[in-house]
Amino acid sequence: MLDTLKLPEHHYLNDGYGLKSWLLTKDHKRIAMMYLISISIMFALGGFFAAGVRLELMTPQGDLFLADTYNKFFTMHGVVMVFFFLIPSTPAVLGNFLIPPMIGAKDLAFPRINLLSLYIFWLGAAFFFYALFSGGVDTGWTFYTPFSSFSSNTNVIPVALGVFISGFSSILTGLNFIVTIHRMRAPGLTWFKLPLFVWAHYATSLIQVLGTPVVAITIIMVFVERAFGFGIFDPVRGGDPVLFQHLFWFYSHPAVYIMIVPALGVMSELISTFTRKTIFGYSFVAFSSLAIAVFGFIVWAHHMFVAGISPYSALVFSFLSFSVAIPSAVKVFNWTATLWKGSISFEPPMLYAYGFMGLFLVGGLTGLFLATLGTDIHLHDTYFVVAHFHYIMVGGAIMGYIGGIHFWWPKMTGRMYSEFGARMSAILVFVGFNLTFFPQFILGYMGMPRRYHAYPDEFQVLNIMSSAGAGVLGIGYLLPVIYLTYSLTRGKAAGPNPWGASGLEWQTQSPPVTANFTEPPVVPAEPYEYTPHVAREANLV
Amino acid sequence: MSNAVAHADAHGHAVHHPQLQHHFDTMQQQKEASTFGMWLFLLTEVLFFGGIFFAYLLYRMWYFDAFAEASRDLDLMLGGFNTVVLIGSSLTMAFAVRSAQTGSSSGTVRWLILTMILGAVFLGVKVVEYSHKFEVGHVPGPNFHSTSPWAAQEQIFYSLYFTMTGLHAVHMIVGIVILAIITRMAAQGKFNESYHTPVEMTGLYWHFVDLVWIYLFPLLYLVERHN
Amino acid sequence: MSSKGVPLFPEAASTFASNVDSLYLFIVAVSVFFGVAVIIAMVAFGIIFKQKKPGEVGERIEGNLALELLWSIIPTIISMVMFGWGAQAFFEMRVPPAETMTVYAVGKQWMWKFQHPEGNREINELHVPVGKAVKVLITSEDVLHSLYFPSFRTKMDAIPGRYTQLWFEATKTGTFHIFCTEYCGTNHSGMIGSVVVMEPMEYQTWLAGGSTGGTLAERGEKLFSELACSTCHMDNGQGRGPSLVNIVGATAELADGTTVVRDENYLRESIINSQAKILKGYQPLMPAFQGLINEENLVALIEYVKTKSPAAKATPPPAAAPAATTDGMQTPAPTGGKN
Amino acid sequence: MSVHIAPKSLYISIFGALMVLTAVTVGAAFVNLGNLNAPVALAIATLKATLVVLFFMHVKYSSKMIKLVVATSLFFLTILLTETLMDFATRGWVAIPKLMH
Repeated sequence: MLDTLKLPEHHYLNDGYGLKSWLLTKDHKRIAMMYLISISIMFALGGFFAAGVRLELMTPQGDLFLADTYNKFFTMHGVVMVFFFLIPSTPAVLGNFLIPPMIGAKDLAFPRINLLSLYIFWLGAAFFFYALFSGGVDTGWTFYTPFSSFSSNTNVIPVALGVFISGFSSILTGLNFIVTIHRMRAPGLTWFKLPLFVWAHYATSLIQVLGTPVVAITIIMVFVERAFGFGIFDPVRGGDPVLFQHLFWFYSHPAVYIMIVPALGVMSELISTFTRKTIFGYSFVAFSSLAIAVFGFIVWAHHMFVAGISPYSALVFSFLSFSVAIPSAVKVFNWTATLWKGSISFEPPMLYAYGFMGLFLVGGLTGLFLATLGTDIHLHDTYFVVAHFHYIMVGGAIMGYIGGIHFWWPKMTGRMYSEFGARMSAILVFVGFNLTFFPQFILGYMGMPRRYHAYPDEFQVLNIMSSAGAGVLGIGYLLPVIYLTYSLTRGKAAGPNPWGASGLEWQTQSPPVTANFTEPPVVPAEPYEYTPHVAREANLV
Repeated sequence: MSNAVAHADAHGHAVHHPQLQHHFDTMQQQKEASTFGMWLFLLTEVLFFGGIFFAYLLYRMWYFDAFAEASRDLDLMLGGFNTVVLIGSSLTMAFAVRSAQTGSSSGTVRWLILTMILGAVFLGVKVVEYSHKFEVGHVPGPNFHSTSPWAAQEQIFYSLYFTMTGLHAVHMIVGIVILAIITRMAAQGKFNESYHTPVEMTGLYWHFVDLVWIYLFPLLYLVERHN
Repeated sequence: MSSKGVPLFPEAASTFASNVDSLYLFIVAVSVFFGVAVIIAMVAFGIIFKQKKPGEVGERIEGNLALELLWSIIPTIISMVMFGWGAQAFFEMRVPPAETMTVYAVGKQWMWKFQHPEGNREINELHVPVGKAVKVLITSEDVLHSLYFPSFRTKMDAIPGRYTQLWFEATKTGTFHIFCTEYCGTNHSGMIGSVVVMEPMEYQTWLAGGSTGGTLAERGEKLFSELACSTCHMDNGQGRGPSLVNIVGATAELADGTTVVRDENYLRESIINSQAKILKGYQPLMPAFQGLINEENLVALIEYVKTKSPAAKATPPPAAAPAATTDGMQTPAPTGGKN
Repeated sequence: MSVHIAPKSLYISIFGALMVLTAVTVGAAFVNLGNLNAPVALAIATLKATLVVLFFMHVKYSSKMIKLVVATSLFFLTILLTETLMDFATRGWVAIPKLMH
């Protein structure tokens, strides 16, 4: 039956050819596709650095790279993955592509600013590449002073500027989303009919808009110290390096939620679609995104419990940190409850969703150890922390992002990919991920500090497990590149709604026309309405 | 007021208003989106300056004597003059927006040019102040020179002074460039009663820059002048 | 080496290790319970409610307020238990007992330098007696470092320009790791060492064998005259600077009318940056020693000044009351010397 | 959102008020207010800022949405300032004389 489907005659991909039609486009979908390519390159680059780190750590002596090289590897792994991959990932690609059709709009509120954000992102990346090819940087992605200001002799300035510039890209994306969600919704599409994906992106955008400027000014202050010899955090002149950490984490803790909250939004869509059932506790899931965004701003100093802050403020920050745990737990419980009495099928995106839930669960629960003061003192800056945030940022954010790519790929390209390949990839990623990062929890409690080039022999066994897992994980990430690229030309036509999903974006053809809809979408009475009719159409047509 | 609304609506519902972008339904929606977006941008600016303001307030509490000493070395006359100039430019900007609202292109252009001139005067005075600091060695770093017992902490003050006023000046320069573009558009008659959003948006930005200075002036120039 | 312990845990060699381990296991238990429960539910629902025939849809269940409240409130309560227990363990680690021996640690790219009051100096190795509370005052000569004793379950950042502090009481003899856990540049991972916990008798022998240049305070006393501190800071109070007798731990009034507790960080600042806090009734005459004295000599001076305040040693640790305590640093009560 | 055209006289009087407040803040700096110095300067600056925001920037006549944006920025700025200050105020590392009184 599917063979009879053909790609539509006119769609956004064939609406003009040539470089100019892409580089000067105002179409959010084309911009999203350009983001997709850009951040995929950055992901591969970050993965390359990670591979270097894992190779080095297979032996305890630190005999593969020089210490300086290793330090650059983990620094650039962090910088690329955090600022040039994870932060733009789901919002700039999936959010950009999907928010307008999901709310029945023709485009984002500011299409030119959307394109500008992409160019700014490229400019920031160009600074990074300049730094990379002229020797790299070794400060760690956190740029802690006074090391970054006065001690490191690597290219801190271009990297800092790259991060600063790409931050504006993030701000503009967030700003665009907020205005779009407020002002561009189709008539009748009230807030509580919005897909949870949109809610999650709304919360994310708030963080981008509110948090990013603070890291921008912080980077500026490091910049003037390093470039002009000013002294703002310089202890020699009475400055306080801990102040830098406060300002840095005011953004960088919420930044974790910039990465994970959109993935949470993706999950709600996947779980609803593949259970053919509305999300259990819609409003709780919606508000938990906002709660995470707001609470995310009041907990940052749990990154600083051993940094010499007042123990009394440590107490307050520890207490507040648990406040983020609650909305996260609420989400997981609601998703699990959604499965109850569903009509569950395990298409590839749902496999990713299951994997996500397992990994996010571990990531979230291990956060408790770090919010708790008594255990954090021991675990701080050990591999336990490394494992924890990789469970959230890789197991959570990237799993969600790739799951979302698999879910909306038919919408974005009009074609289906190899389901077998996708299943293999989902399983490899899940297994490889756990093999890589679970041993690191144990390493961390054993006391292995992070950012170590060489380490005592007793940590070797667990490190080898971790490196082996990283190999599996790498293959898991490589597979989609192959079958997704293959599907671009050879994949079967997907039809408008291959999964039987409920969102407005599935009411239009795949891939959509430039204006998204050929006729105005029908806004349902309730969010996530599944009727046997829609489902049948999806599976049989 | 109601008159203006009716007017805007009349144009807004016209199918092909020349300034209506394809993805908006009405001029009203387009304008609301722009205003909202601009305010969100200003919100990011508040937090941007907020970070460095905190650094300033903290060090001022810690090293009050050094800050008071260094602050007395700033030229109150020039700072005060600049404050008057900048608030004045906000007034002319407000008049420019008002002219645009009433559909007076020539008035808009006139007020915008005046705003730019005042902005340039401000920057000129800033150049004078900066160059003086270079002469007397009040630029933090290896060449910093001060005989005060608090020389080290004075460097923090001057670091913040240069960073804050420097960022403010960058905002001014950007503002003047935008003003120039808007002035050109106004001169070409692109704005009228129903469409003058760019002028309003520029106005919001310019007032914000003024607003930052309203804090910078007392914090930097007026730490303690009574002895 | 401590590697011979249970593979999942580092050796537990301090008084708070068992509390931290119990807390850790408590959170592990809670996590396993919730994690396994959710995973079982996910898998079970996935099997039970697997789609039977194409086109089937799930039952529309919008939610359940009671359930939502239940699974919001229960995690809140459990997390508050974690918070409370964690806070208790934390304050135990941050507030040293009244009687401690003090060791000074200076981090430097890329080594740890330790100094004992008796004058012994070590690099990347620290000898301490078992069963005795040891307070480590930490600073750095260059960038941030962090002093980490995994077997004692405690760590604290070394911050240039100020002192931070940790304490521990070793419970078994042996050699355990010292790590630097704050990234500090090229040889960050080479900035490791070992803490050697000895029987008190052995420790005394070790102390006697290694001391060369007199005690720390004696070195400080020498510096005190070499740097001409003694010309102004006369014990009888007749000098141009204030007398330094019985000042440590006491409150003093400054020229601007505010008061300050004169602890190690105060002494440090008053030497390095002498103009920062001028005592009431004195002129800002003292030169700043920023860049003229290194961290090791600085602690010697401070140790010497502290010997002039014998009463301060017996000051009690701050109660849990939030006084102006420094990183849990022992800030003696303003009255000083009680109990 | 309605277009509100304020009379020129309003703008001029706001400008006048801003000038007066500038003079007041300069004057206040020459008076020894002790520890009230900074709060007074900040209070006057905030008053001036409020005038600019309400009238020059038309927030008084703007939609609730815009007012909400302004409030949001202030709310998160407050979080940034107070929570960071919480650490420094309770550290007692360097006493904070201007805060203690």
